[in-house]
Amino acid sequence: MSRIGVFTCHCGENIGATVDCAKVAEMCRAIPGVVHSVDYKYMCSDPGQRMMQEAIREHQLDGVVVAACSPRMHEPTFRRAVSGAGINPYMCEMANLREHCSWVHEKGEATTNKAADLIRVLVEKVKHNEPLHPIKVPVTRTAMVIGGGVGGIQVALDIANGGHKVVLVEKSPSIGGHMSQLSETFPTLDCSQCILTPRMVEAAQHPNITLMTYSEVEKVDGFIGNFKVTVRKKARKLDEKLCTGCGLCIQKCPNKKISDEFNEGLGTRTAIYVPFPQAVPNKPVIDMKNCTFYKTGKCKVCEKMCPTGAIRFEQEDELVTLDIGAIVLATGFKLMKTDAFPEYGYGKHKDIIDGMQFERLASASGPTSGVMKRPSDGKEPKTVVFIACSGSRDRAKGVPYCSKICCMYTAKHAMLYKHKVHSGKAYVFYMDIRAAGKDYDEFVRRAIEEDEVKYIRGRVSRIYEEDGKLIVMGADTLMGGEPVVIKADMVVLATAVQSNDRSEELAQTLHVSYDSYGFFAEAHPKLRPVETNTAGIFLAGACQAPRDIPETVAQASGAAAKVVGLFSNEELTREPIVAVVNRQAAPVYSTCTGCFLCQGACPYQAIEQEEIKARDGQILMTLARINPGLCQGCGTCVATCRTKAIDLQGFSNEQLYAELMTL
Amino acid sequence: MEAVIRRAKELLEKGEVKAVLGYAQGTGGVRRPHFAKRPDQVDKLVLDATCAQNLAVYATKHEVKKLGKVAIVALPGTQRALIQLMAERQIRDGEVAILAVDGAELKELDSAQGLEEHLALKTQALDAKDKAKLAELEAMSTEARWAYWQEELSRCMKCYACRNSCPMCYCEHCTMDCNRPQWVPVASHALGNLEYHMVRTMHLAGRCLECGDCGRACPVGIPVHLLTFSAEETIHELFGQRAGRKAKLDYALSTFKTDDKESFIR
Amino acid sequence: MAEQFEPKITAFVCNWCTYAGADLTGTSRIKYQSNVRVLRVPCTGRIDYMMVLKALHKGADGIIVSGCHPNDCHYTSGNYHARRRWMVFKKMMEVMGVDMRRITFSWVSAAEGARWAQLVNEVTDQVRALGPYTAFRQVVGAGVE
Amino acid sequence: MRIGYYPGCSLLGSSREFDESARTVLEALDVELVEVPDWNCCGASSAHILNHELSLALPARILALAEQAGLTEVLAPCAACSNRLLSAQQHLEQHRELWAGVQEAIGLPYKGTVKVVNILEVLDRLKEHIAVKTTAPFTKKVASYYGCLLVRPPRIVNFDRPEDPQSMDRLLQAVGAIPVEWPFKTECCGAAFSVTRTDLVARLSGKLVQDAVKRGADAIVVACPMCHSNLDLRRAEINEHLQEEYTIPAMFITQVVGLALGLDPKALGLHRHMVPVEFAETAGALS
Repeated sequence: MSRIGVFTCHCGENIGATVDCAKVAEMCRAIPGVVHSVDYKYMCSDPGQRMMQEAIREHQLDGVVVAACSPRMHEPTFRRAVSGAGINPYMCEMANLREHCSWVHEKGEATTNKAADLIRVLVEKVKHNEPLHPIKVPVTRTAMVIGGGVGGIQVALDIANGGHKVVLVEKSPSIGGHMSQLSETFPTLDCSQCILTPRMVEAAQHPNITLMTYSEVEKVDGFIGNFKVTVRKKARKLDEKLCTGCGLCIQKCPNKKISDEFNEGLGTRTAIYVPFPQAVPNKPVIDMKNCTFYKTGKCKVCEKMCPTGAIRFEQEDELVTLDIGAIVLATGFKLMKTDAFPEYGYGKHKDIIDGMQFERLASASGPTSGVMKRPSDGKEPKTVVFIACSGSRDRAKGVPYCSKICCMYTAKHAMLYKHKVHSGKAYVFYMDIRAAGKDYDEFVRRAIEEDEVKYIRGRVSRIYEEDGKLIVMGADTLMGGEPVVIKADMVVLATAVQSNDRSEELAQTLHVSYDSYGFFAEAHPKLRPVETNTAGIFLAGACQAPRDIPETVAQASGAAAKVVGLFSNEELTREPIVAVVNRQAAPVYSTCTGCFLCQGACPYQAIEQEEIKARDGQILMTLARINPGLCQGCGTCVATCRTKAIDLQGFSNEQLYAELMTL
Repeated sequence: MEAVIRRAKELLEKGEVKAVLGYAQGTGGVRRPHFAKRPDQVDKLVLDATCAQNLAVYATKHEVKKLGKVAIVALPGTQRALIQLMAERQIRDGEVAILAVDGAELKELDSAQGLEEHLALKTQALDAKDKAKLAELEAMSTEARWAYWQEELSRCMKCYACRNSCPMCYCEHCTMDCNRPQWVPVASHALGNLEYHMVRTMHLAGRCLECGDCGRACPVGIPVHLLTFSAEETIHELFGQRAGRKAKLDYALSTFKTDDKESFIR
Repeated sequence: MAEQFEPKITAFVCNWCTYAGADLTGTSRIKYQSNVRVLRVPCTGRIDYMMVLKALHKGADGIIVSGCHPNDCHYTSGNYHARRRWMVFKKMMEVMGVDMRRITFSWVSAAEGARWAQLVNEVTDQVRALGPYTAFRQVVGAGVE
Repeated sequence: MRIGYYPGCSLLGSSREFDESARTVLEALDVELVEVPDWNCCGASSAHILNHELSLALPARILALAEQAGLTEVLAPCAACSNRLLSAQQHLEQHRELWAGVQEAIGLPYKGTVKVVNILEVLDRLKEHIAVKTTAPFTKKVASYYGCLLVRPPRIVNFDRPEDPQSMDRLLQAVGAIPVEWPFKTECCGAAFSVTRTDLVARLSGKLVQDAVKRGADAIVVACPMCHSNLDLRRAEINEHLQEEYTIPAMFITQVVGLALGLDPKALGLHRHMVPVEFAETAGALS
């Protein structure tokens, strides 16, 4: 028989003025199983809690109902208090006499009766409570960062400096990401590579960071603190240990006309190459698709040239499985291509380029060494038109969202152009100027006022080629929609920021949710912006939504702080409010039928298969098992299970049934 | 028919299956299930329009599983039951040989994928009489419907024939037998009967194969199949899903669409 | 004695939205009728239809089932699963002839304190007008004998 | 192939040569055209501005008649007609509640089962057939001009790329022509202002003619009677506006295909043009 204590709180006047607390305490004494029932002015006060603890000891209570305010307010307080008196904290329940009774009803008998009813229900619940213990999950204190751009590098450095191991996985041959391609950065116009390269080197040399470049995540199993991640190390066709990065192979490679990804197709590279001179690691890869040896079976010039004999034509991809405690996604973005715009000629005009291509044209390390030359004929463009919102905020043909970075980089581009071609004319077509950020609007004003960039508020309806010029037909909506025709030498489209290629596939591999544009979804848009819905997986940068560098870096540090916080203990402690599939003695084993209809109902992929084996190893049955590391305790599976094989601790079938039967 | 017998004999003779489950002549013109374990027992098999029982109900039984691989003469309802049982992991691919009979056509299948492709070509429609009865119920007032079912269910004695005849009621530990807590009263009184049939309906919603065996099994003639039919039709109407069609689990109640209609929610 | 009939209303609410919303009703001191008894569960996804049946069994004249609005579920999709289940459950109950005017499904967020009060009042008034659910009580009575 | 045929008013009047050439070419390609019996005006240009119900009822009657005649597809060569038929059909598809009213207005049952196709779609289907039957490749440089109604609004017509369509270019290539790269494929010709504001037409169509010539085209090829009117009938105004004698002919796609198939220029209505269609091969026949 249970020995339950009921403690009714007056909450000063808050409950006491409306509910006859003394009478409630009296009524509760009549409930079977209640051996002690008192009322008190302030239950949550120190004397109140002490009184409760004394009563627990004195009356040898095994369950407690505190009738006071909302459990959302003081449940942790009272659970701590009862635990101080030696009973399991989960043997304490709260009846909400304040928010759900005294504050919302008039004083009177009905209200007092309702208060007693509310307590009665919870007394019955407590009778069926079970002592629960926090779930401990061991944590592997190694993080994996996916994506080696500025966001990924920042996350990796922050975690590594926090004293934990980090594996930084990057799909391309070098870390650095988009930022390494940029010429200069807004709003300071400092050189992008100058500020990034030291970080890249720091990441490479950090004793806690392992770089895995030219690698991709293939498979993720497990759960928070205990992921098993399989990474595919693509074959560089090179023994990295032997390679000194001397670059002889690159100089001598006969195949020099390959479109260069790093220069956005504006330059060429060789078949064995490093993406850019400051690449980290500075070790080349062989591009099998374009290598003469793989096409014809002959060549091997690089092998002959290599002074250390590092070339390995027969090298295969390698699969590496790692134990990882937390994962940070920092996979970045891509730009919409210029061929997505029918009105701008579906990408057929060479001199219509996108923002990233302009960065390469403007960059001192770019294909033109930073000299303004248009792609078609290498001539200096005298008139350049910049079109913001190309594809962004365009419900009909593009994406509905704002790409966020274009207003700023378009101002920067126009400015850089004016700095390089003093006599040139720069026009910007825009919808709105969104320059919210420290020193951002000032920067745009500088472009307009000091560098005399002509801003035209309106859209461009068509661009066509005539006599070597690009005829840009637009409208100036601040001049009453007056048509504007500009004969330009080059047009730069600030194309929409999109989620990276294969991001949906990656999201599915990691079981994180993503929006309809393939951006990864945060757990809560405001309060949990760097977490995903899958515990132990975090987000940084533009893989979540369009972001600029400062925001990416800030979010990266935020994600790193989350990881370091997670790694601060060897074990992870979780509320034991989780679902459990029953297990029974053989030959029944469980009332679970193994139908797995519950699996689809779980928002967290927490339902796993467990094979019940006989002594000889023969599989007797496959049953559902809930991974307590992943389960968040919603109970959707419980309501789905026909045989009631699943139950939710803390809100079990017996508890709820008992509550219902009291009504 | 002859093809089925020939093949059944062959399967047994070659030892490819341990038994063939089909129909045989029962008493009073009724067809009963028949396990032919030896080639000479095959001759007893009958296959005609009066064969109705869903034989898939036996496929999940321990006694049958213990035999090893069996062949099942599968009419359309049985085929749907078998694929659903496979989707719900109660039967493995290759565990039964399916002699799929559709009218005069015989096709031999042994995998869920095969069944899915086979069933994709078939249409499925409720019996006209059942359809009419459902429409009639729909047209009634709430009170009249309540009265109708109360009257019908008053004859129920919870013999569980409807449950036991249903291939999808394979759970060894049925909710009805669950007593911690005892959600549904054990006794066959008005409340016990009502709740039993409500629970049965909910458990089969999205899983009912519309074979109608439950209704046929009822010894007191309660049209219990109408309840699960109606639930199944509702699911098809609302979500476009149907039980007994897909090799991979496609359970309407453990999936959702963000734009599921919710006009009924205040 | 023409005493006014006071209906018994049972509410099943999720912890994160409707329960919190009802807390806000209290914090805002918005008054509503005291007929309702609230049962707290973590999520609408946890609400087994058996619980609704048991509430009827115990003589509820009206039932409220409420949780987070679509997209707001603390557990991301428990409410979507619940919504589907309700659709099928509602139809089953209708086919059985249960008076579905007595069961109200609703979304009340943690910010909708006033809405909770309004919902409870509306349901209470509506059920009071319908009178006691004698049809179901008779069935229960028949069970007891 | 058997297909319904809805000529519409233009093909009986200002653009008889479109009708003639379409019938001739399709006959040569073994297509049986079944004219929609008792057809009426599609409502183009004005109905949809003046009266919404009328703009639905007129096309609905044509489609209903086609349904009655057992047709599943109707070819409407005029771009305005096909556009109106498609618009009304789609609007009715989205607004089932309007059906009763429309059916009452036209006195016929409407089922919405007929598919409306334009001339390019039909010819495109026959492309291989055309290539095989081509005896006199039309080896000219051509500017393919689609105008507005064939490709816009994309959500209704759902045909080709709205800004830079390709279907006519492909067809022209199939009969030996060389499409020039030009930006004005869907630029406005002045359309229905053909009658009321010839000054506007001169300016708008003038730009097209001028640019086509500049890019080396020998002919402008169209698939819409209004485009043709503006580019051909209004050439005098255009030339006056531009102060230049432009002699580049405007031809219907069906005429070009017809010539390539070696059909009689007269049967293709080539003699009806204001701007004479004069190339070496046809000069004799037309003079």
